[in-house]
Amino acid sequence: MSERVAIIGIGQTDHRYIRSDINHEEMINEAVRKALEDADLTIRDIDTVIIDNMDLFEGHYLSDTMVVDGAGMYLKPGLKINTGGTSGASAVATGWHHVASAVFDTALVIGWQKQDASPSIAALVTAREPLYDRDMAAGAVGIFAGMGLSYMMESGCQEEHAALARVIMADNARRNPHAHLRPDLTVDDVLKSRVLVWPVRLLHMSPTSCGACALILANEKRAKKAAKHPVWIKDLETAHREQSVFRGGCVEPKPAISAIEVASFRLYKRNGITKPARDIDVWEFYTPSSWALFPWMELFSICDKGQAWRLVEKEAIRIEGEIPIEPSGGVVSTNPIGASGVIRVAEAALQLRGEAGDHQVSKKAETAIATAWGAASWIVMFYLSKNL
Amino acid sequence: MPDRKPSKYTDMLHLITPSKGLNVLSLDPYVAEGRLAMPYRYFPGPIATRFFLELRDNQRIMGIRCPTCGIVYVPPESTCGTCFEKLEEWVEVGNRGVLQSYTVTHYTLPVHPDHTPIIYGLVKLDGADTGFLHFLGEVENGALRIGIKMEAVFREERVGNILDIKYFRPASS
Amino acid sequence: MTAELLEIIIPLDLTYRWSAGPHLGAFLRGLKDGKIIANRCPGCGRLQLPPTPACGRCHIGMGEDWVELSHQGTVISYSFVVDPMYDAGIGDMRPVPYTIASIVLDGGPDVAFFHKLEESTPEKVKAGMRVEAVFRPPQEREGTMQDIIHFRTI
Amino acid sequence: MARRVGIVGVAQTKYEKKPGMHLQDLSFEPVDKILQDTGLKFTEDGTGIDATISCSQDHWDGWTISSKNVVDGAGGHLRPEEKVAEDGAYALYYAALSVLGGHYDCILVLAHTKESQVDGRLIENVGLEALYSRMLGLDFTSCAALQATQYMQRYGISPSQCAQVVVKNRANAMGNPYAQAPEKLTVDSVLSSPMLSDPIRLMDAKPISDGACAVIVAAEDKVKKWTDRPVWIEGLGCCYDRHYLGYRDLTDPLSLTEAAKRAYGMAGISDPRGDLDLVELSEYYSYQELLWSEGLGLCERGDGGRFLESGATQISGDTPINPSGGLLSGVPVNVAGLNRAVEAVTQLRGEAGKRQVDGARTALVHGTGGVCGQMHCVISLRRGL
Repeated sequence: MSERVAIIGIGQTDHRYIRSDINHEEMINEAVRKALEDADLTIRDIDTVIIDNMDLFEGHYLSDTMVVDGAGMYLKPGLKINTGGTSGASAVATGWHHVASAVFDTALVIGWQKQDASPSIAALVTAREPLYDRDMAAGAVGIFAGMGLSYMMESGCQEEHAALARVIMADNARRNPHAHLRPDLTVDDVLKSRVLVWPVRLLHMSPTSCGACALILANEKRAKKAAKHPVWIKDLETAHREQSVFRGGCVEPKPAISAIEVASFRLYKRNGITKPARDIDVWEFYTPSSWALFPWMELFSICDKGQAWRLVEKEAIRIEGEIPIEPSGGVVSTNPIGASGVIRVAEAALQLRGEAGDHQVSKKAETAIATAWGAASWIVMFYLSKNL
Repeated sequence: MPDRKPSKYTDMLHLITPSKGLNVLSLDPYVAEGRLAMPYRYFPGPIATRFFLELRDNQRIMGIRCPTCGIVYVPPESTCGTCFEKLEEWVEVGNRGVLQSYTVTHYTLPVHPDHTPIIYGLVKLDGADTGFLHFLGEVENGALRIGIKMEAVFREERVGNILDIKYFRPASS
Repeated sequence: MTAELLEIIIPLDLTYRWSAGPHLGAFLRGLKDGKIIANRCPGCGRLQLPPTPACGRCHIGMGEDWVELSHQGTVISYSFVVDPMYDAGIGDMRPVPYTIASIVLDGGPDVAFFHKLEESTPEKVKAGMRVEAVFRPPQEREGTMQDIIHFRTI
Repeated sequence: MARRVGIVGVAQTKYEKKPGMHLQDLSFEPVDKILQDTGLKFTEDGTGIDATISCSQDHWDGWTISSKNVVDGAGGHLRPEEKVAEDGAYALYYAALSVLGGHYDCILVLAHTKESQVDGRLIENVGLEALYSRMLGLDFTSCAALQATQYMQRYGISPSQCAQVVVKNRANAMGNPYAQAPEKLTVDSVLSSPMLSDPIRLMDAKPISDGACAVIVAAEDKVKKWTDRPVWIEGLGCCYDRHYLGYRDLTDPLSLTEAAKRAYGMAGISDPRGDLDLVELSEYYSYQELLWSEGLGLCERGDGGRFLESGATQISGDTPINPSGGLLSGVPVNVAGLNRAVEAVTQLRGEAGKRQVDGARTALVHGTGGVCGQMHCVISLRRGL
């Protein structure tokens, strides 16, 4: 059995549209210092550093090498991970393996993106085949339009329910000082927001943000001496998807089983999670659009097919609800892409520590699922627990 | 100085020449020429901003000292890599220093400035503990040797970036 | 002195010689001849469009079992590209608006083709509509996706 | 370590310019070969490969999420795949740690790069920090030239000693069917090649190359089940130095020494030159083979030139370096570090043909990344009994 791994330090910046006051190394340093403070450790207590970001948004080749001083990596082992939208979560997984291997007692995981450096859509579109669809494709809106369209047709969900989901995310974000977009929204505001591709409106899509998030992982021995209550990463699962069917519109005509179902089935089975809505207290999904929330609630087996919008209508997913989802406000409120995967794990861990402050869920939170989504439906997920 | 608003990427597009798109070079094997051209804008942050403003306005080269290990970094950085200390103690260093290394580059790249020859050097300025990477200029053949004295030459029009220094030349004794 | 806002602006401009390889190359040469070609996996029999070297499910080489698909198909998803956007491939703003769609071509049920639609008034674009590829005249074709102008409603 | 991790199989492409291959063709070739060689499949029940770790770079591929060119052929469909955005040795380093961590028992590691499709010098320019270095137009060669100037002048290393590295490695490559540029050279022919950036000449630098390679690592019990010539990963170490050239002593490969110390500590190597039967290191420029030899503790600081001239590093010497022909014979960036491992395993399995180091039982694999060798990864291997 591998070493058990816990989160003992959490630090993130206030994620904003633009950070003209600092450079990216200073932004990373801000998150790292906060994580060290949180864990009451110094950089010398860190054995290895795992860092991730998506290169072409800031245009730095080997961007990890440029932030060694600010990230505290000098003369330390470490490496950089980049798996697209799931990069942050893949970096946490990499940190987990490093500590689980018993070669390292502690690992610092840093996710960051500074999207004030370039036009983000133009960088995102370079994820497409240059000889096929790169010069026509335009970002991910089409995926979520397809998702929303088919979900409404199959489940009877109406536009108002997705608007309500967005309002709930805004309400949560306003209670999270780190969140980027924190508007005071009503369902009507969302329904009046400009249509990008029906049923997806501007407010349904995530912002481009600048932000960094750092986690400190430790093995059982170190975690038990930690300043704060350790949050255990009990299990993790990754499932990517073949790319060939996701040319262009990222829509698969005969959708085979989704990566979410495959990854969650495996993880649930290994951990005896038979009724996710009961066994998991809080969820931090990575939903770049509020339209993705419904299909994913069902694919993660929180509820049966066609029931997700009803749970949202009953507002069960609120911070005070019985199935709180994305109490941090989620990716639709905050999306520094390289950091978003780490932020999901960080926010879930804050909930299990009971330290989420104003956006702490009301129910007793002992277990959590944090996920990341990227490329075309790649998924990385973690099962976190307050108890060993 | 009024605090200028950050530019939008559309303000930078004049720096990139537009092109048609894919250009098929051969059909079998199929090869087509394509492009990846992005306008990137970086905010220097407080430390580098102060350094650049001193170059621009006072033709002065500033370093920053780490309170723990005492190292004076030129150019300055925000965090001492060795001690992970936040750096705040500014030190003025001279415009002259000792040549630590040099090389003449014999090929040109679109990212090179338009002057030739392209000579790079590392100069440890008097009062600094680190090497300063820049161009060397006004160099006769064979004049460069590690250890000789160099001095900074500033551009007339300075805009607040590393190129406000034109190059380092062998110091007139 | 109030800290003046400085910016370091350094555009990146890389030119790539993209090789299509035998499979994508056959597809692009096919477009020049007015054909839309997929390849069939010897393992699971699925079609891949555009053709790829390897099958994601069988983890084997796809080979060159070419299948020519119809120029007609059914739209399953679409997007209206309206907002101005910069295009790193041309170093300029991309001409907008235009409409893009995922289209299941008759005879190619496994994967959606991707191209522009001629129709762009939202009311007239919906999932399930039938469309047909409009190719450029042969002498104007170069062997790129732009050999197809767009798909028109039929 | 409670658990041991070993290598089940390796595969590589020929290294050359490949205008006829798409990135997907390139990355799938070694995967197809290694699956056939080992007979292993991508499985979920622990009877085959559990996960994939790829290595490539968005800038070199010209793709955001460059592993999208890898996923399909390499078992990424509904399965775990992650991309290490570093030199290929780091992908092997991370895969070995993952197996030791116990979450996976068997991982496919692969790396691909097509250097011939883009002017890599412009990528290297954005591999330098943007505030103080990038606008000077430097690339990795002009920076390496600053390192070479300082190193060679401080320790009296001559250009001909560097040229002898090229002569040695390009000759070794004549025994390596995968090498791009095997050739019988003379010191004079190297010294007369055009100057790129003093003192680095064209032939002192790695040629532009395309290629890919793959390695399968697994936990001890499965290695023993799946191969009768196991190679064990015994030492792992890597390390970052600082980035800005002026903040470092470019003549002291400090981060290489630290990385090697960690790997040697894990593997119980106290006398590298005595304990290691061969070294496959990443020399992007000829002077770097001398500097890295010092960093790896194979000779004293400053003795790299004399160590080379002593003949010890020839295939017939007591510490052969780069019997494969090394990077100077043409291996693309990123693939470089993993190719070192592929060659080392080929040696330890006695399958290196004309370039075989007789009776090799232990080997060192070295990868490096960043400007002037800012970060290094060292892995020590031992042939199973």
